[in-house]
Amino acid sequence: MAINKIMSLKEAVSQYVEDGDLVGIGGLSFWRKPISAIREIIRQGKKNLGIVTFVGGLDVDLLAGANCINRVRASFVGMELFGLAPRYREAVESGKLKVIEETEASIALGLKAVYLRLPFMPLKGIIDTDILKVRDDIKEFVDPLKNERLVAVPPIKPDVAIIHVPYADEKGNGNIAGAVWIDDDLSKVAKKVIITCEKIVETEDIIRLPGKGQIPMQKVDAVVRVPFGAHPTSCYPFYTFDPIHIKNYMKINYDEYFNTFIKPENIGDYLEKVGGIKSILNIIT
Amino acid sequence: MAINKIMSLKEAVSQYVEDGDLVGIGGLSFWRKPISAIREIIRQGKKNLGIVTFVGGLDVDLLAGANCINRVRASFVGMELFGLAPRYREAVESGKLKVIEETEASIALGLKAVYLRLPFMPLKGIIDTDILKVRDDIKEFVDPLKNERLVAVPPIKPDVAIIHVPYADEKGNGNIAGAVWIDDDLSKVAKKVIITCEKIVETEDIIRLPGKGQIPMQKVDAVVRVPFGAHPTSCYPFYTFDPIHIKNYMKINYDEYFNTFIKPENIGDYLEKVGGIKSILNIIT
Amino acid sequence: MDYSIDELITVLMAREVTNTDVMIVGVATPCVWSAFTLAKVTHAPNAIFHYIMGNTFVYEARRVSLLWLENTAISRCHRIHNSGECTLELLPHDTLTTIEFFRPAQIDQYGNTNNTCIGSWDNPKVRLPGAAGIPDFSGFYSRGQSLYVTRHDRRTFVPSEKLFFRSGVGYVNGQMPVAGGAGPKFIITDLAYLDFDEKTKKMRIKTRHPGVSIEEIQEKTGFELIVPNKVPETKPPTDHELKMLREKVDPLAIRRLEVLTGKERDEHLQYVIENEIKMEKRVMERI
Amino acid sequence: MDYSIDELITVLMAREVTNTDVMIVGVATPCVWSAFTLAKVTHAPNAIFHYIMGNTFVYEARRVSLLWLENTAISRCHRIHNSGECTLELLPHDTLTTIEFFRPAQIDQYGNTNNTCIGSWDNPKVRLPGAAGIPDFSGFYSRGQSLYVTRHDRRTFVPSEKLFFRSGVGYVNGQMPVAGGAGPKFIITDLAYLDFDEKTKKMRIKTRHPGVSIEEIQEKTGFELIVPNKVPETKPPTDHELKMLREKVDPLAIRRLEVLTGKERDEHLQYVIENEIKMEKRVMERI
Repeated sequence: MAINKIMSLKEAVSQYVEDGDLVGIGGLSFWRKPISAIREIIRQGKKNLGIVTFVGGLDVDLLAGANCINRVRASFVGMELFGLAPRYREAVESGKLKVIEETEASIALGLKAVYLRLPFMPLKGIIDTDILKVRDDIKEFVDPLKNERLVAVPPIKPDVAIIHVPYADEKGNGNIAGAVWIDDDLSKVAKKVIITCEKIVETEDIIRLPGKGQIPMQKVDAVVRVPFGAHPTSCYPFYTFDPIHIKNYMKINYDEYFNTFIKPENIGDYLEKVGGIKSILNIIT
Repeated sequence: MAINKIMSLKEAVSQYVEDGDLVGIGGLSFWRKPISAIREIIRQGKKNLGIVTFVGGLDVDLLAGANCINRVRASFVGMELFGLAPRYREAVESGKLKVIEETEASIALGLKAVYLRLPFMPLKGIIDTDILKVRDDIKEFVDPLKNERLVAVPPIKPDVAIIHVPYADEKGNGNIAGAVWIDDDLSKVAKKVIITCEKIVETEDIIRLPGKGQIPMQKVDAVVRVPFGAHPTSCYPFYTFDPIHIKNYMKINYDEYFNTFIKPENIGDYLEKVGGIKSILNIIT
Repeated sequence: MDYSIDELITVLMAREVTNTDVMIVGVATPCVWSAFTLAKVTHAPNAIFHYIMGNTFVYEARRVSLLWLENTAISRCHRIHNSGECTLELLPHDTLTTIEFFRPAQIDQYGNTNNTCIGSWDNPKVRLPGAAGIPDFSGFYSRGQSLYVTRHDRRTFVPSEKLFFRSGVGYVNGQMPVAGGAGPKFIITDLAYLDFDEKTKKMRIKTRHPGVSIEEIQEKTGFELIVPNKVPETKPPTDHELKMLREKVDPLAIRRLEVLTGKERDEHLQYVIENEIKMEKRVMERI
Repeated sequence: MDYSIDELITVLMAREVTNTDVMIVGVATPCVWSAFTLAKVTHAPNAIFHYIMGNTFVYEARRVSLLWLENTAISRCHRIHNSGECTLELLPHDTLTTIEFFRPAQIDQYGNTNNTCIGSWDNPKVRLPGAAGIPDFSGFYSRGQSLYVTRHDRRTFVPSEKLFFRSGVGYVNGQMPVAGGAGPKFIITDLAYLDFDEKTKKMRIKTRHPGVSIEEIQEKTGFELIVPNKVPETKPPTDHELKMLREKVDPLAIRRLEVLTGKERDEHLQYVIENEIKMEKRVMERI
């Protein structure tokens, strides 16, 4: 009778991510990205996925390297001070990966449009940019009340959202201790939602956590516990991103990276490859 | 050097509320309404004010009775299970008070439009209602992307917002322990903001309170401490509305109410009139 | 067991709730709150409360209250939002919230409603509270609008031309709502359970309450109702439903404030207030 | 005292901050974070940090960090929002946040910028990270856009026709931004402080950094700059500014990652990482 959405990562990804889906990914560049779920998507060989994420980083780069994606909606994709995203660059520059140019507001408004079933949301910011030249689904128009110049951006509705959170309960309430970014909106508008989490707690605990359940249970289909599941990205308040691993990622050959770090299904095996407890000591807060 | 926005209610209202202003009022019907500030507005004899509030109740009724207002934007004005708002009804039915018909979404979107400097926000909900017949500033239009029927609602920009909160610091950060309703949006878009509060705390404490400072300091002009400043409406978590006072309010002659309960400037004198400590014992949680 | 009309209405509303619902508890509608709480403690234990008083999601059920509902709505919530999120995101969304009951002051045969004024809008005889969020959400619900009326009469059930102001949209001219929802689904009243004909979108009697005749329902309705060949009797409240409602969910019968009038109502309000300000009753019982 | 170029740029940015500012700290821009923190601990003690890493408002200043900035941004914040609120409400608003520094990959004489691609958009030589929020906010700021460039050269300062993609709007065709803001105000580079001519809206040299000639600035700019009759020398960092920056604000010189390249940069990154993963340094010092 009680609601229990806990399952394995393998189950969650095979059941809720389909080839061709538009996948909403939480987090920001290399902060609280659901990397263990991304590795599982790569292992399962998903194809032709689209990505929507506020700011892409290691998530998009890994998927680009594995040829799992053919389109990306993000306001920014990069590895911050570590450099440009190497596999993303390569995929875009070679024409394999289509960029749907977005800005922070066009993504945020695109998600907001879904709630009120609006065919568009109005925006001033991107008027006069070249984004309008490469997005034929965005149109400039004259507003009906004051005749001002405006741009209409379309709704964005992910098929599935994948969010990593520090805490979740078995019903699917997810608590984010730090920055939420657009993860609540992604979860609320996506058709299906997978959350991976560091810790499973009781609903009683969610009530007491600051921010409570920003990810609402009624939208969540799968809860998967993966400790250090965001590694090598961060998961506040437990650990920051792994700078040594990321530095290495920037240089290593992708096949070698795949064989060493993506192939291992078990999170413990993966963490051993990463450097084991000593690497973890480097990043815990 | 330190920021200190604390002042008296008299100062705050005389300095920041001008005749003719559109005044945003926080709270809901008779929950966390800034009634002590409303009494001060009445005592100072402000005229031709407009009100914007999500759901009006005792606030709007008191101001209607005192002839301080000539227009109201609210999705609903009433005294809940205690009945229709008597002075509001009288003022509207006699033609003294203009109702600008709103719904929850038209108010919420009207406030949201201000941030992105949009001349309108699109909405589907109110299509085919008679609201469009009595709002010539709302127009139906055809959306530029999908040719769907939509309605354009205009921005709402209050001149001043008045919000009662349980906790504030002297810098102007306001914490709301219970429901926020649209009080954060009102504060964020209004040109000036007055907060009245139960308790002044340090910024250190705001950091620790659930919800932290929903009302952001940089928008706040005046912080006024008025214990039981929302009476006879509620202020969670300290007290609920005063049902005996409200029942009495529904029957009493307005002049008598004015002389007994609005005239006293001092909050202690007012609370004595209300029934003193025994009335307070009735409502504290 | 015998039952009163507020009990019947409340039980019928409760039966509409499913185990996966998110139930929108508005303000000053104790019948609805009672119904949702009853559903939660009987057949829908996994349903979630969405309190407008609080803008919160709450999983556990508590006793219905007039004075202390903020405590119920806030102190144990597992999510808190603001009205912007509530109104522009959660309520019109099809999964985040799912069932809400609206009570119209007037309703026509197509389920269009008025909560704005009696008499003309610019010179009203009675100014009513206003549309609230009804037009914002009612057209969106994919399972349809749920309506209730505590006094079924010709002042409330009016032909379209006597609807003073269309503040809530039903099947305008027999059409589906523009917002994409399923339109008005049913109306629970003190006389009957009414629904809408699939083709004409006009109001129809589905079941009549025990002891009420089809003639009485029609007579108290200001337009012609569709009457199917078979109009069964409404299944009355069970003993278990009544017992839970009376003993656990709403022992002070606060819901009755939605059906009583005049002096009787005033006295009951006084009774509720007096009982609820008693010191020892301020912690809302978990049920 | 002697100073390096990262120190000069950081100090000049810090001087733009006023005591009532809300300073937007982006991600991976340690020069900006250092500048804001320096302002806060020198002339602008009441300024508020708005961290994008956290979507928070923070009142107190902490040491700049590469690895532990989430702690700084979140653990002591007095307000937390989400990116929807941040992007659609706080950032474009004129009072809620007030100063942000953008770093373009390309910029033309009208302050239009490109962070999207080098080469044609559909067949890029280099795919850059993208527009981020620059077009969403830059046109709104009533005090104007603040820009900085750590390497002033002809690859970055290009004539309009060589701007590969206009991802950020300056004075398009010499016009004010449609969104109502004041447009690009100044650009701080390693060579000069540049602003824009009030009439033509074209870029102008305001001050040249100590030891830099007008000729050098013009030579390293891919379009003709307006050169006023008098171009004073930039006021160099004071000893107090340098001391605070080096000892309190950014002792590991993380800001330098924005100016270094190649092997030097790689080594400095390694130095920062090694220092920051040391156990005893993980609590960010309050300054």
